[in-house]
Amino acid sequence: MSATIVSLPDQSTARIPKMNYLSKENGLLSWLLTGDHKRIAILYLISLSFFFFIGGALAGLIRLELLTPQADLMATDTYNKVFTMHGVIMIFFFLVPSVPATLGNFLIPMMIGAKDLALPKINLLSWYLYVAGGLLAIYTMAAGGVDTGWTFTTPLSTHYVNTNVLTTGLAAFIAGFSSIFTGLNFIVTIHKMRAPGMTWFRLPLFVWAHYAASILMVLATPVVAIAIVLIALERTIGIGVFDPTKGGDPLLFQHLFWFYSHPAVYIMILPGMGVISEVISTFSRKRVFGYTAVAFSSVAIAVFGFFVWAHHMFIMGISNYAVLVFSLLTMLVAVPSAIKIFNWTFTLYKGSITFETPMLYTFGFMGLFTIGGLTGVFLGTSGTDIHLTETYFIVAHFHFVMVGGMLMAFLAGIHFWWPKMTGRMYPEKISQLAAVVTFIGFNFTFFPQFILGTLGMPRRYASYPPEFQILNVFSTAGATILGVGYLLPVLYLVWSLKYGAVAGNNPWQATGLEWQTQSPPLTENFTSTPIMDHEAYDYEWLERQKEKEVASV
Amino acid sequence: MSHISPVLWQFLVKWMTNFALFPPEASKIAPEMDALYFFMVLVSLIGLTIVILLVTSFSILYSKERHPVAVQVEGSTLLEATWTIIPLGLFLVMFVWGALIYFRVYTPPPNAMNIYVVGKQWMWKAEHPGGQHEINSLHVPTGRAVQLTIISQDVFHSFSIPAFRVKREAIPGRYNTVWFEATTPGTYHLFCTQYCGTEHSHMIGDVVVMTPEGYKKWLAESTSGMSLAQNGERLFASLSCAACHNTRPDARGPSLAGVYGSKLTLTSGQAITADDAYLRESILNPSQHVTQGYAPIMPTYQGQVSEEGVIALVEYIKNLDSDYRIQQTLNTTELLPEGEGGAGAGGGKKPAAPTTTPKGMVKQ
Amino acid sequence: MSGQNGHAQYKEGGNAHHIVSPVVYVVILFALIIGTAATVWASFLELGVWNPVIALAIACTKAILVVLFFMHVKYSSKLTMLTVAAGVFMFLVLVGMTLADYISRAWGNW
Amino acid sequence: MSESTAIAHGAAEAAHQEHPAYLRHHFENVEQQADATNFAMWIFLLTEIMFFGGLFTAYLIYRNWYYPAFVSASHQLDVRWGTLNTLVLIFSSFTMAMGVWCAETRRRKGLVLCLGLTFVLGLAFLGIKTIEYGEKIEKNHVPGFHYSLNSFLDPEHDAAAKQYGDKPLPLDMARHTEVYFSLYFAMTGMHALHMIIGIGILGYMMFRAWGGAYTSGHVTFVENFGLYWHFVDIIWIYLFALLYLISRHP
Repeated sequence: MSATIVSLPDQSTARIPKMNYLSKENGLLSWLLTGDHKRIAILYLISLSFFFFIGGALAGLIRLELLTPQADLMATDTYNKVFTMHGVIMIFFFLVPSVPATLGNFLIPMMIGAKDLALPKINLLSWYLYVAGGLLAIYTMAAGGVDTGWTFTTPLSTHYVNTNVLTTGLAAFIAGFSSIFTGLNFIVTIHKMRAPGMTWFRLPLFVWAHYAASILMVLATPVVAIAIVLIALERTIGIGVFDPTKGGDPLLFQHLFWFYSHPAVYIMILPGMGVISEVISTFSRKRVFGYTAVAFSSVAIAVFGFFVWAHHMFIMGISNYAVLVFSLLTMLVAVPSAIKIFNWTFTLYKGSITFETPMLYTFGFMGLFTIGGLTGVFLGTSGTDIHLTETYFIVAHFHFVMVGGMLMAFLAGIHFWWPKMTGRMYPEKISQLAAVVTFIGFNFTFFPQFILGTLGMPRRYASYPPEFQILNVFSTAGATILGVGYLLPVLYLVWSLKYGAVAGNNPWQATGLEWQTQSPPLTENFTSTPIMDHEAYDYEWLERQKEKEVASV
Repeated sequence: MSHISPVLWQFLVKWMTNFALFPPEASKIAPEMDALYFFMVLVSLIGLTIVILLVTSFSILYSKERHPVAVQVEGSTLLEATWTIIPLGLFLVMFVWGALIYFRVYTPPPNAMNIYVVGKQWMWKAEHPGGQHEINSLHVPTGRAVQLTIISQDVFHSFSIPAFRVKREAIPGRYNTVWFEATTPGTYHLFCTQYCGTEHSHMIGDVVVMTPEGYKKWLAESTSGMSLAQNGERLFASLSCAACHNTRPDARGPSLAGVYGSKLTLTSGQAITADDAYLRESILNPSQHVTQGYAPIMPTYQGQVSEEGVIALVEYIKNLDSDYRIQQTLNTTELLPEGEGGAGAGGGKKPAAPTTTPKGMVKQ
Repeated sequence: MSGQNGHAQYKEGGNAHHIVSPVVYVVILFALIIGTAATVWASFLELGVWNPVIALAIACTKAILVVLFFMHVKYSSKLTMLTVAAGVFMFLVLVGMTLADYISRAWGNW
Repeated sequence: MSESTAIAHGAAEAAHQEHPAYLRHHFENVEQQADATNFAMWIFLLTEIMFFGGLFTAYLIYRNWYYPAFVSASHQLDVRWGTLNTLVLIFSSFTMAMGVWCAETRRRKGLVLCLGLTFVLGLAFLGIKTIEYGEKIEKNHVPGFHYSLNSFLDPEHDAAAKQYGDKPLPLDMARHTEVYFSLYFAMTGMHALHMIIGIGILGYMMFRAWGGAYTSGHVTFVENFGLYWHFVDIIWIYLFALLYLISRHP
């Protein structure tokens, strides 16, 4: 065994600590009424996975339908409902809460050395809101679905469809409040609950990223909430705020909607970026290159993220001068993402790199996010946006950032902290295979869509001209590979709960406070309040620590 | 090749003969937009290559086997400044370049020939000034700037012609414009790209680009016998617009001759150019657009004229360069043949759009 | 943002909670009543463009009084003040940038 | 577990015994708990600002577009009810602030009295609002299918409009009064919803305060609720200025 990576504990003697947050109490009620951030994170993880696979199944249906140019697998109406529910479930019930609600919930208090989030009851409430919203979304599907697209474009959603817009809107509204409460909790916790010695610039970058995302959640989500309320009022009693026949302006809805929904993509991606920072530092055994730049770039993305929403409306007939301003600001928000990518790359420089599964996912993230980010510039540039917007180029760009970026980061994080959450290791070889399969499947699925978009294939089409078929077949074929890539982790992670090797406190020899306690942790996280006396990612401190330990034994 | 399944083989043949990787460039703006597009593709490829090269080489050079002990590096302001400033510079170049193209696409030249497009669930209706009326297709000549004035009758639609690289949202309640100059004759896709309900994916059609001669021939063949302006004139008469908008000394409304394109001062003191959007607005929301010196007495025609009707009226007013025609209408209002000019005359809520030719009746 | 750590703030313990005297509340109450009267009175005057300006100015003054005294912001930490400022700022971004689109639509010829 | 990172935090441990019952386990001390919950309340108010922000944005745009309609429509609101309601809310804010003071200075009966007054004033506000809504329903000024333009097309026969000497609006402008009333109901409705929630919590607090829950040093709940109540008051201050007082001169 090498100098830096300590061996796993000897399997014959290794034990999961008897006292931990999982074993403290038993029974369903002890979970459903818990205030423990770690248990709530597990609840989230289970419910999120459920919604992810529903959304994924819908995505599979979409790809199957698009295998042929005709609308032959399902009627156009069904197809519209399928892609709407895919969007609603994936965005409001998977992407927005994914990393923050699971990993963030689990890790933020541990990383800053606190016993829990500042408001444990609010934390539990936000899980209940999430579940209530999710069940409402499922009910909507059972009750006949909704076909407005996840963007609820008025006046389509207010006057021209007879489907369950109200329940879907309510589901998104409730999920929105779940996300507001999560963000609120994180901000308060990060401000008020840090352990002694944990200054702002000793915080792990994961925490910085969540702080930035939380600001977005708290300030942007309410605007979409009120937009949904107005839609509901327009559908029920017929008020006229967005209705052009009554003198309202449907573009106003677009403004209010995108004021949330553009920052929402940063809500989705920023926590993922936090995961990448942790993983890449740990597996190159090196401090993140330019810690301050990466921390501030998170905040910069959050701040600039508020000023760019109208780039979703370039072709809708907003003022040309507004287009200039919003396009320019969009260019500015692209820069911090570039900074992050290069800083992560240079974190590898002179490191001592190992290639465990989380690292493979991270490499996948960097490649796919670079493509996703750069194609975002195509769309932020007002001229090319005219041609590329509302086509499969948008679909591909969004999925590169969200699935290629966010989901890769989510999986990287789940694997990375799995030993901490469960006390057991996932099987390394098969998980590496899953990472590679996911990467290949992903590129097969979504890269052809860039070409389709350039060709002009509009999104949300159940049928399409025959010359687009070959690329769609590629895409569908890739989606099956991708599906396998996502199913594998579920199987082996569940398997590892019982049969995985016992992980020990710090299997990766990482520096974060969360690794300096037992796995799975105690309900109070630490036996006594930790004191932070070193910088984040200080591997030399960790070495000294280990020497001391050896000496004391 | 015989061991390949014949079905698969058939598919391959079909695909290979029917396969596209890049859309045709059929308008003047298309090569310009593609230049920017390929510039961005190039920059992206270079950026991606740099990242991939760095990640791969670092992974090889500094793998644990080769480099067992990491060297802690804090960061480098110089390097970080480099990768802040270079991307920023490149992005700004793209921004300026893109904005130039954007302004070109959405600023029609003054001499452009105007075609009106009305989107409705789920079809595109195009109205040529000559009265030619198309559904889900658009015939345009090469070598001539064509301006589209687009409006929707119900929900958001989006008028997209990938081969021309232009696209514009059709929005209820207001005109949007876009223009292009077709260069290559042929038939190209016309899509609705904004999701608009059940039959969204069937709201597609063809853009037929013809040589100027061919276009002339097509115009002559598909005329409905009445130009758009003539339809407008009929509507103008049946709605009794001329009762106020005439040149009599005691006229209660301003004369509309030559009003199009002129600068008007409104009662609010605001100066405005009378363009299509203004004409439309002043028919539907007249009280907000009263010309200085006149009383706000004009009734609204919202709910009485269809979008096509408004288009016909706008086109009629646009072509009024003298009062002669108004005088004519004034005299012939009573003489209109039964049934033809009946639109709106009876105060009916939904007049049969007088512009609808038999061809237009095919759908809906 | 404060560089000091979370716990250090509480070590002193003494950092006594400021209790605002009822006299201040009464004064503010009267100021608010006067403000209400003034704004109603002003709305009956013919002031043209100044009508909304005065109405909003009085409303803002009243709101500031409530925030500073009833909501104790005057006696609160910098963090609270920053939070209030952030709220106002983001509100202005939402209103301002949306209105900027609407206002500049009238420029140019479409 | 690496021992040295987790040195027993002596001070905190020692203080543990003297902690009051309302201190939740994950906080180090009462100060931290109060501070954290107070900050959380402020962050929540941020979201509330943005929530109403969407409505204010819509209001500003349409007011600029349809100014005459907004003026005439606002004349349909009774400025006396509006002023009275403003005063009611300001008083309720005052009693709430006094309630917080009573809690801080540990006056149990004073606190219950103040909360009770706030409760009653809140109900009075809603009562007046109901009367106003009733008037709108009677005159068919609720947007939707039954919306009536009579007051704006024929102000001579409308008492409220006549009072301000309104001239008949042209039909197209008169139709846009519906936008005003859409915003009126959306904004005051959302505000009233906040009031109802607040009154519910007030009832709960009165019950607890009677048992002395907030007068033994644990005032955060009352304080934080006070913030919420004052915020709702501030929203009304703006709604009053924007909806009732657009222009009242005849």
